[in-house]
Amino acid sequence: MLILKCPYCGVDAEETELTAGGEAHLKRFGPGASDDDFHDYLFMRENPKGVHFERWRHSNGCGKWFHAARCTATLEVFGTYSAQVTEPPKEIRDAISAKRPGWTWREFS
Amino acid sequence: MSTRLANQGRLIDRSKPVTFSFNGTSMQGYQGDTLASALLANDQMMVGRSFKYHRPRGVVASGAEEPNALVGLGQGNRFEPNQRATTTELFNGLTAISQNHWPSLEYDIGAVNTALARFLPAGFYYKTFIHPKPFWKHVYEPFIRQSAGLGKAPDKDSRDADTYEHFYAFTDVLVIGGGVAGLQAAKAAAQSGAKVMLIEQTAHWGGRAPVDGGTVNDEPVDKFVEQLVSELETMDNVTLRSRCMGAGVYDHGYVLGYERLTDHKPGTQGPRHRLWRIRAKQVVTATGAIERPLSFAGNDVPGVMLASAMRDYVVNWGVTPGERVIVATNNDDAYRTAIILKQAGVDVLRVVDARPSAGPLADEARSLGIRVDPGKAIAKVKGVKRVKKVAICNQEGIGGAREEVECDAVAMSGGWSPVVHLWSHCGGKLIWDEANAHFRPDPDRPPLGANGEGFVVAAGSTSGPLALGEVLADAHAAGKAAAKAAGFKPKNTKAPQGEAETEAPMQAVWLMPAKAEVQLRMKSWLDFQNDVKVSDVQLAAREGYESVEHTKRYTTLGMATDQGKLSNINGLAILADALESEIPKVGTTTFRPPYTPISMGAIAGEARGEVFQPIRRTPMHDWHDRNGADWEPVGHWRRPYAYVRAGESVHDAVNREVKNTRENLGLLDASTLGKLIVKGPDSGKFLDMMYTNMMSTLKVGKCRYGLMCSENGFLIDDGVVARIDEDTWLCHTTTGGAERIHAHMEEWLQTEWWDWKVYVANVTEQYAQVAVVGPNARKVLEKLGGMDVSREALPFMEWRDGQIGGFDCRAYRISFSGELSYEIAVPASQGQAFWDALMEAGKEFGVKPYGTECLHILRAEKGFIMIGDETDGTVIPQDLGLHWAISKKKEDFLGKRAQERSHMTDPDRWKLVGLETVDGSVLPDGAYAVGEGVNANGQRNVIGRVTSTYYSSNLSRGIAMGLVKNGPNRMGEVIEFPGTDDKIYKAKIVDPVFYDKDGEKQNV
Amino acid sequence: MSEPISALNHASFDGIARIEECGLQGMITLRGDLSDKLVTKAVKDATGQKMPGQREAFVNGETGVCWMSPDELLVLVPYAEVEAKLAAMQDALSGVHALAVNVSDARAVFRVSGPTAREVLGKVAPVDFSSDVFQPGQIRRTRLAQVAGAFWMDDAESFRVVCFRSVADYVFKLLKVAAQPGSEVGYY
Amino acid sequence: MKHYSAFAVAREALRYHTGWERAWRSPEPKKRYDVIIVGAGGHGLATAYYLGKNYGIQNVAVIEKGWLGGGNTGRNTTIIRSNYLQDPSAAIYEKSRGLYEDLSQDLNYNVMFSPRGVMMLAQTQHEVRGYQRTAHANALQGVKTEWIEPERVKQLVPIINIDGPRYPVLGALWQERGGTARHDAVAWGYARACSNMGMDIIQQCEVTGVRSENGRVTGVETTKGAIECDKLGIVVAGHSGQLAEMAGFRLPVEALALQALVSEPIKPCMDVVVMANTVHGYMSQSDKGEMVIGGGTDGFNNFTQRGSFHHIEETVRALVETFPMISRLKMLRQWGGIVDMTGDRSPILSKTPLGGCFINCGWGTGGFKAIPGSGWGMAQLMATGHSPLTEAFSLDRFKEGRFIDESVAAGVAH
Repeated sequence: MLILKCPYCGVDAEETELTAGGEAHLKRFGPGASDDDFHDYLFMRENPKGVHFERWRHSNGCGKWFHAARCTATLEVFGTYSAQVTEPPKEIRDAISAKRPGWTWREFS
Repeated sequence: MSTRLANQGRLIDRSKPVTFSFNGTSMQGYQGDTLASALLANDQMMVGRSFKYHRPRGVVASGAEEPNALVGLGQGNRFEPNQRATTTELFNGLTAISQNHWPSLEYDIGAVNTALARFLPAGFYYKTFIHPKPFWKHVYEPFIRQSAGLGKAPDKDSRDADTYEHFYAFTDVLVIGGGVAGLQAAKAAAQSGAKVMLIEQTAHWGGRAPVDGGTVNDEPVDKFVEQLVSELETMDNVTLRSRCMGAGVYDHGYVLGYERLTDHKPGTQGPRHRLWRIRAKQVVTATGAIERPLSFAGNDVPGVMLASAMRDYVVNWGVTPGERVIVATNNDDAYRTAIILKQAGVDVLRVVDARPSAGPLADEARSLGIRVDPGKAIAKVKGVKRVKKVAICNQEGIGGAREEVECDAVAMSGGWSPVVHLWSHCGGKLIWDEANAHFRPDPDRPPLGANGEGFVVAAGSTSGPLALGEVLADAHAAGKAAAKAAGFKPKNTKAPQGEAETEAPMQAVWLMPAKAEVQLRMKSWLDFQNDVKVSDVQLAAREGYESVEHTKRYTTLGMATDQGKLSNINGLAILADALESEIPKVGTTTFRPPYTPISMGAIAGEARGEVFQPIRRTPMHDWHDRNGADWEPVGHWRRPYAYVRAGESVHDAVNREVKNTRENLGLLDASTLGKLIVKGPDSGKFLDMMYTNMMSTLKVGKCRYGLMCSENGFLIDDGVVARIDEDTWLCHTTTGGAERIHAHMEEWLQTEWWDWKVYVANVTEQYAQVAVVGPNARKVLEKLGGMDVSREALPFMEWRDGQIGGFDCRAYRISFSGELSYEIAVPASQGQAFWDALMEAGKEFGVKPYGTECLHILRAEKGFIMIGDETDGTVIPQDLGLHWAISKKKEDFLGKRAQERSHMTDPDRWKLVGLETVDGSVLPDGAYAVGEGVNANGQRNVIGRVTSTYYSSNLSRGIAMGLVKNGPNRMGEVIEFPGTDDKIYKAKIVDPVFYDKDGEKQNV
Repeated sequence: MSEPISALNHASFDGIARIEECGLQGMITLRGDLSDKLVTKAVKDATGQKMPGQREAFVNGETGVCWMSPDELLVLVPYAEVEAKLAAMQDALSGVHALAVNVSDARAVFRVSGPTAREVLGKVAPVDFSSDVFQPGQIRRTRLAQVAGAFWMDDAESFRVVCFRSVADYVFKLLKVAAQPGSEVGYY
Repeated sequence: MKHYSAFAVAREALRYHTGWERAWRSPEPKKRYDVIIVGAGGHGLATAYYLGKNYGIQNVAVIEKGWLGGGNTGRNTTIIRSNYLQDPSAAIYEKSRGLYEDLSQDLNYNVMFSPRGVMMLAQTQHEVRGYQRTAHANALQGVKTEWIEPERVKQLVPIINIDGPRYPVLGALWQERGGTARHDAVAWGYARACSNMGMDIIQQCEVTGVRSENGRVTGVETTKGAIECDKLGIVVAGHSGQLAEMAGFRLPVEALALQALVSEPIKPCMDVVVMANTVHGYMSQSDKGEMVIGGGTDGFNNFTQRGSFHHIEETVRALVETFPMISRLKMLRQWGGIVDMTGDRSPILSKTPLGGCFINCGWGTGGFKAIPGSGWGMAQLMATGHSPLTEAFSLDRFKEGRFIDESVAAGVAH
C-alpha cells in the first residue's frame, strides 16, 4: 500500500487514490519511425529490480499525472516530481545517488 | 478432572453466571470467562477432533495460538465455523458445536484413521491413489474432502446478519499489543508528544504480566498495569483500543487492525467488526511471546496443555484443567505453573525437568513440597480422550526404563518464541538466539518504509528478553526510538524497574527423550491440528524435501489455522537435526498476514448489497424503473434494455420498440453518453491527434462522427464531435467511456503535449440527453415549440442552442438509427420534466421509450458499428471499412504508426461485412465461420466470425454483421457457421447496410 | 423551464451523524492560469473571495471558491445565479486561455454534520480527519469508498461533500451505512 | 527408483517408513550438459522431462537459484482450464489440460488432478456474448466447453447467489474437464521423474552469467562454477528480464505482484471452480477444505512478493457478494507472487537473438495450468527448432502487431 506525495496538490496520497501509469520518460515514436523504434516505444519496458522511474496519476484527487522514482525491490520512494519533464531532475537523481550509489536506469545514472 | 476452583479468577465475575451450550448440552460459566475456560470448568476436556487422524483434541493454549479448541459458533445467519474457544468471550445464550467428526464428538467414524496412522504418513497421498485413474475424482478425492475440512460450512443460502465497516486512522506511532511492553512503549512514545495508538487483541490490558507476577517499582505488576492504563487514558495524544488485533503490517506503514465490536454481545446495534486501515509513521510490535510445546509421545492427548496456559486458567479464570498434574519443562518458567497450581490446592505430582539442574524457582517449588525430577523426560502420555497416566524416563536415551505415574493433566513448556509475525510481514529479518533457542527480530534488518528507513521496532519479549525488568527496559527504549524515528524528541525518562525471580538458563529440548525411538516419534506431535509428528518431518527430510518450504508443504506442518504458532520452531529444529544442519541455516517459512484469521465480512466492509458497487443513475432512472425497464449494466451505469409491459416477454418488448421507433416515435435516454468539452487555441491540433478524422476543419455549428484509436492502433471509442465555437469542441464518447477518454486526453495533454493550450472538462452529467427518433420526431418537437428544427434550419449533422417546450437545450441533429433523429440535451435537473413533456406531447404521435437492445437493432439494420461488439480490442478501423473516417491528410494521429505494421496491413485480415442466413434465421452470437481443414494444432481453420446478430422485426429476418477474411471481396458467397447446437448455419456475405441503404429516412 | 430537481431532492438520514442532500448548488468549473490577474479578478467578482492557494476552500454558504488543482477551481454561487455569473466570467476571461463551464447539474452535494461527522467520513475516505490536520478552510479531493468525491468543512462539526450526480444515490446509501446507529468509533 | 503405490506405502509402514529413498537426487553439477534449463519451477522441470521423454535428450541439468517449485508454481491458485478464446492459447492450454489428465500415472506421483469443472460466470450482456463466442471457438478448437443457464449454475454451485442486486448471473461458460491439481506435487512429480532419467536438478545454484561464442550460447556461469551446454532454456518467471540481460537481449515484460488468499478449511460446500470476471474474483475449494481465492494484479512493477491490501479487499467483497455464505468465514493467509506480464498478456515461448538460447516467460497470471503443455512445446522447440504449440508465442509478434489478446473475452486470464 504505497504512499506517494502528489507534487501538484501536496497530498500524501495512498495507492487507492492513484493510478499507476508505467515507465516514465518514454520518447514517442510516430509515423516515419522504424519498426524497431516503434516496437521498443510501445513494448520494451524497463523492468529493473531496483531503481525505477514511473508515471502515476492522482486520479482520485487532483487528477494530475506526475513522476515517481521508486525502488521496485524495497518500494522505497526517492521522490516525486513534475510530469512535464523529459528526464529525472537533478535533485531526484542526487537523492537516489545518496541512497543507491552507482545506480543506473536507461541512460541516466 | 478439570474443574472450577473455589477462588482465584481475576477476570471472572462470580456474581454473574452465564448460560451457554456445547453440542446441545447446557452449561454454566461466569461473565469474564472465555468459552475455553468455561468448557474446562465444566470438565469438557475433549473439544474437537484433529484434521487427519480425527484424534481427540483438548484445549492446549489460552489465547490466539490455540490449534485445537475450534468450534462452530452461533446459529443460522450468525453461524461461524472454526472459532477459537480461547479467544471467544462467553455470553448468555452462546451456542457452540465441536468440529470434524461424525456422528458425534465422542464416537467418530473418522477416528479409524488414527488406527491406520502408520499407513498414512506425511505425503502418503502423493504415493497412492494413482490407479485406477478415474478413482481420484470419483472415489478417493470425495472421501478425502469429506474427512478433511474442519468446521461445518454455513448454510448454502445463509446471509450474514451482521454489518461490517472500515475506518482509516493516521498516527505517528502505532503500538501493537497491550501487555506491559506495549503499554510502556506507548507511554514512552507519547511522552514525546507523538500521536500514539495502542491496540490489543484481547479485552484486557497487561498481557501475561499479571499472571506471571513480579514487581515494578516495588509494586505488584498488576497495580503497575492499572496505573499505566489510567495514565495513558488521560493523555490526549493516546488512543487505546482493546479487542483490536494487529492483523497485518504492510508496505509504507499500513497496518490492519481487526476490531471485534459485538462478537461478545451479538445482536447489539452497530457493526460486528471494524477493519482499521492504520497508517503509522512507526510501528512498535509488542506482541509478546508464545510458549512452545514439548515433543513427546502422546503430547496431543486432551489434558496436555502449555504450562503458561494452565497458569492462565488458574489465575485468570479460576479453573484447573486437572487435579493431579505433572509438569514437564526445559526451563524455569514452568515452575511458576507448578507453584501456582500447588498454591491453588492442586496436586502437583512432580516437575519433570529435562535439565540436570534448575534455578531458584525450582527451590521454591521444592519448598512447597513439589517433587522435582531433574534430567527426566516424559516418554509417553497414556490415555485416549483424556490423560490417564504418564511414563517418565531419562531425557538422555531412547525412552526406556520408564516409571508410570497416574495423573489427569500435563503442563508442558519447551521455552518461549517471540511473536515475530508482524515484524516479518513486511520483510523484517530474524536472527537465531542460541541462549533462548528462538528466532527474534534482527534490529539491524527491520522492514523498510517509504523513506528506506526501518519503520517497525520490536518491544519487550517480542524482541527477545523474557524477564520483566528487561522487558520493560526494552519496551521503554523501543517507544522512545519509535517516537524519534517518527520525528519527535523523546523525553529523557528512565524505564520503570521491573523485578522477577532470576531464572536458570533454559536448555533446548526438541525431542523428549532426546533419542526417542521411532515408535515414540510417531506419536510425538508437532502440529496438533494437522497431525504432523516428529517422524513425518524426519520422513520429509529423508525423501529430499529439504527446504523448509518443501517440508512444510509435504507434511502440512504449520499450515493449520494457527499457522504454526505452536509448531514452527519445533518442526524446524527436527528438520535441522534430520538434515544434520543448524536451525538458522534451515530458516523459517514466510510469515504472511493475517496474524490470526479475520472475517471475510470485515474485509469486504460496507461493500455489500446496495453499496456493493456504485450504480450510476441518469436523471430519468426512476421513471424507467417505474415503467418496466429490464435493466442492463453498462459499466457502472444501468440502462434500460427494454421496457417490458404486462404480458410481454423481453423479446416481444424489443420487437415492439423497434417497430414503433421506425414507424412512429421512440425516445431513448442517451444521458449516459460521455460529453467532454475541449477548449483552447490548440484544441483543433489536439483533436486531430486524438481522432483518426480531421477535427480541426469542422465548422462551428456542425457535427462529425469520430473514431479514436489507442497508440497500439486499435479502436477504443467513437462518438459525434460538435464544434461549439472557434476554440471549443464537444466530444461525445460511448456510455461508460467518458471517464476513460477524459483520462486518455488528460494523459496526452499532461505528459506529452504539455505546452499545448487545451483544457478539457467532463460535463457528461451536467446534461440529460434524450434521443427523439422516428418519422414523428420533428412533429413532437414542433408541437412542444421553440427553436426551429426544420430540415433547413437544423440540417443533418448540425447542432443549435435554443429552447424547446420552454426548456433550455442544445439540439443535435444526429442519428444512430437511420431515422429522422434529434438528440436533445437539457440540464440534468430538468431531465425528468423534459422527458415527461416529450412523453405527453408525443402521445398523439405514438411515442414509446426504447431501450438498448432496440438501439442495437436499429443501428445494426443500418450497418453502424458498435464499440464493444464490432470491436474487441483487436480491431482497427480499417477492418471495419471505416477508411472514410481516417484522414489521409494528417501526418500523425494516435494509432497511425501502429496501423502501418505488417500484420495490420495484411490483406488477409478479417473485414466487416453483413451476413444474411440463407433461411432467414438468426445467426448464433459469437459463431465462427469455418474454412477448409485443420491447422497444425488440429484446430478447425476459421475464416471469420459473427460480431452482432439480431432478429430484425422490420425485415422479419435475422441480420448480422461479422468480420470475414477478405470479406468485402466475397459478396454473395455463402459461408458456414457451426453452432454449439450441432447445427450448421449458412449465411450469405452481403453489404452491412440492411435497411434504407440510401439514407432517405434520416435526411428528411 | 420547470422546477429544477436535485439528484435526491433533499433526502436525509439521522444516525450517529446527520446526512442530508443539500439540493442544487451553483457550480462552475474554472480552468486557467490561476496566477493570471484576470482569472483572480473573475473569481473575486463572482464570489467576493480571493484566489485560494493549494487545497484551500473559501466558502461562505452557497458562495465561494475551492482549489481543485494547480489549474482548476470550483466556483460556488447560488444555483439561480449560475448562468449569469458564468456569462460574466466568460466575458471577463474572453482574452485569456481559460475554460469556465457550468457543472451545477453534474454534481450532488451532501451535508454531514454532528459531533461524529469526522468519523463518518473517516470510514469512507483515506484521509486524516484529525482536527489539527483537516479544518474549515481546506478542501480535499479523494475517494468516497468506490467513487471520486471532495469535501470541505463549514464549521468544526459539519462537512459538505460533493460527488457526481449519477452516484448520489450510492454516496447517500454509503454515508447512511457509515452513520448507522451504534457505529460510533470514538476516535476523533 | 522405488515405485509409488499403496502397496509400497503399506510395506514401508511395517518398517516405520525408514526405507524411503530421496524423491530426487541432489548432485553437484557436471562440467557439461547437452541442455541446461534455468529455473526448476513447473515449466522448467516439465521442459526437461519432455526433452528426455519425447526426444531422448537426458543429459540435462535444471538449475535453480532457490528450491525447486519455490516460485509461482507453489503460490498459485491451482486452476486448470483451457477455455481460451484465441487459437494459439486454446491449443497450448488444451494440450496441457490433456496431459494433466494422465500426469499422475505418467509420473507415478499423485498430482491430484481433479477435473471438477471450471465455470466462468457471465454477469453482463457483454460477457454473455463474449462467452458464447468462446464456446463457439472452443468447439472448433477441440476444447469441450458449453454455455449453461443460471439454473444449471445454481445446481452446480449451490452456494452461489445468482440473483444478486448488482450483477445477476446470466449464465456461464462451463468446462467440465477443467479443475485443479496439487501445485507442489506437479513440481515434485516432474522433479522425481527427471531425476530418475538421470537429469541433474541443481538447487541453491544461481546463474550469474551466460557464456556465448559467435552468437551462440556455450554455457552458464553459476555460484557453483561454470557449466557448459549446447542449448539453454530460460524459464524463470519473475526474473526473466534479469536472465535475458545476461544473455544479451531484452524482453517486453514487466514484473507485477499477484495475490491470492485462502480461508480456514471447512467441510465441502463447493465442488467446482468459479471465476467471476465482472467483479474480479475467483474461488474454489481445496481438498483440505480451504476456499482458495485469487484476484487481480497490482498496476506497478514490484519484486517484493507482497501486494497491496486493497486488491484483497476488492476480491473478497466481490466474492462475498457472489457467495454470501462466505461472509463469516475467515481469511487464514494471504500471499503474493511476482508475475511477468507481456504487452498482450500472453506468454513468450521462443527462440531468442542468441543462438541455442530459448525463452519461456510472460505467463502472467495463468502459468500453472500450462505447465505440461508449455513443457511439451518448449521441449519440441528446443529439440527440433519448431513447435506448432509455441509458434504463435514468438518474441517477434509484438513488432508485427500480431497479438494474442485473451482479454477480448474475459477481463482476466487466470
